[in-house]
Amino acid sequence: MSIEDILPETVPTGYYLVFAALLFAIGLFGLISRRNAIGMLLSIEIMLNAVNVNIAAFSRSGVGEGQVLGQLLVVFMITVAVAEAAVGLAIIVAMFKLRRTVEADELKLLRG
Amino acid sequence: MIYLIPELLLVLVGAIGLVIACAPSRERLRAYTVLGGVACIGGAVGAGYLAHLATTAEGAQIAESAPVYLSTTLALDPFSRVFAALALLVCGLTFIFSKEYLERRLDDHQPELLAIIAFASMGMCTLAAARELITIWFSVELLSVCGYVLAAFLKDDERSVEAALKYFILGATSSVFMLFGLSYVYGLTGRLDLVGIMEATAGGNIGVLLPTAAVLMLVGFGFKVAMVPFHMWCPDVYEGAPTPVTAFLSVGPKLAALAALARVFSIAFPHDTARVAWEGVLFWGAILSMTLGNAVALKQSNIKRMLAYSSIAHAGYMLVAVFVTLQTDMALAALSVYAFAYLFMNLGAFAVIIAFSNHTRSDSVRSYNGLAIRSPYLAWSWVVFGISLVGLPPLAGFLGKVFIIMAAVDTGLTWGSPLMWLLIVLVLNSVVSLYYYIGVAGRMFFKPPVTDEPVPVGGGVGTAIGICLAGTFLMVLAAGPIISAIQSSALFVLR
Amino acid sequence: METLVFFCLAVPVLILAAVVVTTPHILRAVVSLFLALIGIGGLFFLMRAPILGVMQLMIYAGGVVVLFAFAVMLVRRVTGEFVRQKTSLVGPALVVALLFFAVLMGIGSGYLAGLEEEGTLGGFMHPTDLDLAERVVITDVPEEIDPVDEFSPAMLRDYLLPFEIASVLLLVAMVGAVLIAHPLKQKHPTGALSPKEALEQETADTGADASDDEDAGGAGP
Amino acid sequence: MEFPILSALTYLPLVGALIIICIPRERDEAIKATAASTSALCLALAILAWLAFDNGVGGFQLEERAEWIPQLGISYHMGVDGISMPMVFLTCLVSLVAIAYSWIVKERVKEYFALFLLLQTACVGVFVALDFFLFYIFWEISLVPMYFIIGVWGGPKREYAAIKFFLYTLVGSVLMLLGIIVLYFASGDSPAERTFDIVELIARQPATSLAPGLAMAVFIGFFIAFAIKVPSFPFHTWLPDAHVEAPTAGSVILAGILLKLGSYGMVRINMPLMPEEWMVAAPWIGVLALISIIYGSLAAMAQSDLKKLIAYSSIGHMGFVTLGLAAMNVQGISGAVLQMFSHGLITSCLFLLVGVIYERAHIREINGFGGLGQIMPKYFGVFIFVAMASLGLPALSGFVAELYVLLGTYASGSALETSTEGFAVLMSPWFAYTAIIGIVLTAAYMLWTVQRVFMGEKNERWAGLKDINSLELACLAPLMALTLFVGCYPGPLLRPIEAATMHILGALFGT
Repeated sequence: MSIEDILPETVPTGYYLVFAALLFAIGLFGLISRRNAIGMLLSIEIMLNAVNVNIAAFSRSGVGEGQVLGQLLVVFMITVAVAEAAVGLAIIVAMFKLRRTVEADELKLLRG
Repeated sequence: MIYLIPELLLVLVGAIGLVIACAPSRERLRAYTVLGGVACIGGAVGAGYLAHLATTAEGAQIAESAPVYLSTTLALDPFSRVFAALALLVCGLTFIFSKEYLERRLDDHQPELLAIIAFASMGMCTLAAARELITIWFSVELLSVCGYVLAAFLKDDERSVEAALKYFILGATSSVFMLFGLSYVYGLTGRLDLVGIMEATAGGNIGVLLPTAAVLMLVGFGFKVAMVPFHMWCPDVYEGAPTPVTAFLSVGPKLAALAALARVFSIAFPHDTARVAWEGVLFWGAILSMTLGNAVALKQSNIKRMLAYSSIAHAGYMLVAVFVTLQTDMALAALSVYAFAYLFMNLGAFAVIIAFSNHTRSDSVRSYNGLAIRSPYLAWSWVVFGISLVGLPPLAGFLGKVFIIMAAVDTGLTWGSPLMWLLIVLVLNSVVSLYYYIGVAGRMFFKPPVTDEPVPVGGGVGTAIGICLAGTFLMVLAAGPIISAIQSSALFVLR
Repeated sequence: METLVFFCLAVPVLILAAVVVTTPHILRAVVSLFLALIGIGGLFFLMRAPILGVMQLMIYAGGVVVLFAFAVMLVRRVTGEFVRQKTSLVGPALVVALLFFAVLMGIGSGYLAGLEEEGTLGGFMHPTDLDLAERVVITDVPEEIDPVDEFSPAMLRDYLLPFEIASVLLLVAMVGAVLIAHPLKQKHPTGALSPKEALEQETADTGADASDDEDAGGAGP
Repeated sequence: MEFPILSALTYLPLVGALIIICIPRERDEAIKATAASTSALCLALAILAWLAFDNGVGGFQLEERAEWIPQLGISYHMGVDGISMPMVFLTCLVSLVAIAYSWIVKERVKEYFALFLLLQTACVGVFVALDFFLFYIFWEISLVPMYFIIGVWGGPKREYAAIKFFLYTLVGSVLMLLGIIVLYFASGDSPAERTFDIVELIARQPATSLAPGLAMAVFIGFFIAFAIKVPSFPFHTWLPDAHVEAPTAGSVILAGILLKLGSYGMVRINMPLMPEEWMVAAPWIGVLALISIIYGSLAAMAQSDLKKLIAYSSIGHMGFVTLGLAAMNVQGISGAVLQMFSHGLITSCLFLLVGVIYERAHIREINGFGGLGQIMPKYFGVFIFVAMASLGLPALSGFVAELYVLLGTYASGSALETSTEGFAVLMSPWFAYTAIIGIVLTAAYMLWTVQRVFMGEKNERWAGLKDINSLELACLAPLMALTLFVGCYPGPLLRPIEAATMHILGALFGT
């Protein structure tokens, strides 16, 4: 009995969904545990990718319009992720210049 | 196509700003500020006319028969045009009251700031009009990215950059959650347009995954609206960002997100389980926002922070209107009326702060002591806006609050229903809010001033205060025509 | 066979992702992210979505990661040291992440089970043009989308508006990023305080605030 | 089209305030003259309005009606009946007196007079508004100027007193707002049928269609709003603070007019709109009124500050108003309205008198004085007169009013009324007997006060005090004259009041 007999021929959508959920959870873990703004941003990127995989997996099982929509959504998402990352990194760099740190713990000028 | 004029106007204004930014000069900046502001306010009147036009039969025809590249993504209905008018007003007023601030407190890149505000206002228009999830999410993202950039605009002020960083991290997080929810909504229904989602879930048993996804999407909106518990960014960002930006952020994105919230959830998730889930979140969100916002605002010593918390409370009031969207026709009218009232009174209050800090460079509540002697215009304006924000007659805030209460009562209020408690929380919170708004007014009038030096009010910001004062008064005194316009447009929402 | 490939891609991606969120070396995290993104691109190809795969590799792996690398380099140049990152709240973070996953799986499992049994694919159970009774059964191996016939019209006709919004968004992001990260011009108009001075003045002001706030009794009278 | 005399009466002070805003800050005299002449003109208009008013007719007269927000059934509707007409007159009179007395104000004159005129607009507006929306607007506007008057020109604890006054009354008003909106929705099935018009609402009796619990809740909301303003025990705690801290003219307006807004609200809104709930609650309202009477008198007795004493005496006197209203018969309600009028006159006098002495001595401690009767004989005479009016000496207005209230209460507690007019027995005769204790207590503390301040050892410290001057006397004279007139010959005042009362009760009980 080879390994190919145990595994399904094509990948069930559920596998992708579980994978995406795991990826999202890993990103969530990083987002909470990281103190460094760049680290947080990296975690957010991972979560975004989890969402992308999710949508692509759903889109794979659709027909016609639904399938196109999903892929369209992923393409748009990638675009936006770039824009967001660029602005975010710019802010982080500006922060570095002023404070020489990006540790979230040290952001405490603004307290009520 | 004519219904798209507000968006096009805003993009045009923004683009001109970027062009001017290539060769900035004091004169150009001044001209741009004034002309841009006037154009936007004029555009707001035009958008109001479009809203009116769209309620007529042939106007509806035009909206319905929009070309496919508009009709799949935007609902150019009267409701959305009312919010387009709002967006233009916010943008125009922000232009006008930024004039002195830009000249005095920003070293360069002034036109860019205004241009980005115009682009963000465009995002407000599309967000309020969007009828499918891609556009909604894009508009949210446009607003967010503009917000991050705007918050960081004083880039050598640590507080500004810190505010932007906090805003960015929390904003990106919330948008990821929203997207995660969105991905499941897409997966479960195969659709991205709101009506399609509703139709796909109309079959009854929709399980628990869809409500969960809806609630996850709500996180993203809740963040934009600054609904408790997604409000953490709000006070910090409001305090750190340049004050005109704070004013813009406290009104623009919030109102557009509320409009989208009402549209998305009432159209896409009107069915049992999903509806119970999002209504439940909104119910507690509204109660917590009102209560926490007002309670924490009581003990702020920075006036921008105080207004930040008060804006959280106001979001709570408006969430009450959103909460009853599915139960009464009046809800959207109430939301629109309150949105207008909130725009005038909150921007007015911020304009007072801007005028004051332009001169004194201080935002601490204490520095407002004795302002009535130093500048009666500012002090009395604050009294008017404060009273309106509390919701006392005969000012705009009162009308807004009455509408929200009326919408809630219209659902067939019964003794002991959740809605009744919501209303009681709402009115008691109004009383609490009196304490800090009027408390500041009390400082202005009852305390001796630090110095007797008068506070000059610049032309731009003075005009903006005047416009806001006029709006705050006229909304009640000339309520008949205004309400008839808003109400009829709110009744007509393109699905 | 396909499933095997899936695992060969998915498992390393997850491991790399775990490295991204745990390693103290920020550059290592960026490199791991780069590799993970490539892996996810591979998954897109596996899903027969080559458009996405290409996009992922070009924009995401190519663009975003380069941005990150730039940022890290800039930061290194500024701080003059190798950037390490602190972690805290590891326990709570782990609990939250696991809880999130467990709840999602708990909620989703029923859905997934139904999906495997019937061979129907959840989301597309109720296409609007079909009756509920005639649920369509779709294979797991759909046709590839033709970029010219299907994808482009969708993007440039039906969804033209989001496309335009995206262009505005990118414009704002570009302008904004340049503005924020651009070095400061040290120029102050006559009569105005520099922001730094203003900050100091305001800090002094709030300091004074705290000292004699008792007679004022907070924000109210 | 007839001359809109009520609108003119309402907005004339506002116009005056706007004119004052335009006058330069330094020109004190011009500002004062403008304010005084505006207010005098208002009084003249009020007298004209009363002349145009038919005293024998019960319903609303001089009505003005215009569309305002037709989509919500909101109209601009004004009118007066026999209850509001005396109140409008009282408002104009007391405002004029307050403004005339304020001639001595030197600090921030411009804002002071503008605020007083705004306050006058708000108070007149409340009395003439016949649309809930309009009513509520004027009701709330009245808070704002008072807040600033207390806060800017008040005593040492003025900020605390001002915000307390504002918060207390606002709690009531927001509850009232909820009630108004519930009644609005109960007034019709479709948006087109619904209305905010008070007259229309009274005719429709929307409360009857509400669920019993909700109707009672609405009633309680309204009642609390009005009881805070009256103020009735246990909602009275803002009043002593506000009075003590307010400047003299502010106290005069507060006691003379603002308190009447509360009792006016009860008789105009609570009773006719929700008569069934009122009848259920009447005994309890009566009990609260009695507690107010006794408690107010006892607390007044315990005060050492003259102004605080008068503030507490107001609580007691206003208790009679609530008691009369609770009786829900012609004598009771007429007596209550009469008491409102008379209390407005008498308390204004008392606060003016306190102001006069405080202006000279800069203290208000009762025990700090003594033997003033010899130093200030004219002042002594005036004070005696007013104190007698306050304790209910026959031939002065307070006596007539309290007598009517007691008769009404007694009638409402015995079977006398039941047979003739079909009213239910609401209270027991014991309510009337208990209220008499209050009168006795009032007499006790008033006389005691007079004794401590004016009799006894001459305190040399005050030997140099000047007697009351002609401006102050001129302020007091009309109020005192009216007190005497109403006390001797209440007919002209009672006639419209009784007509209006009969009209209200007749509409409710179909007689």
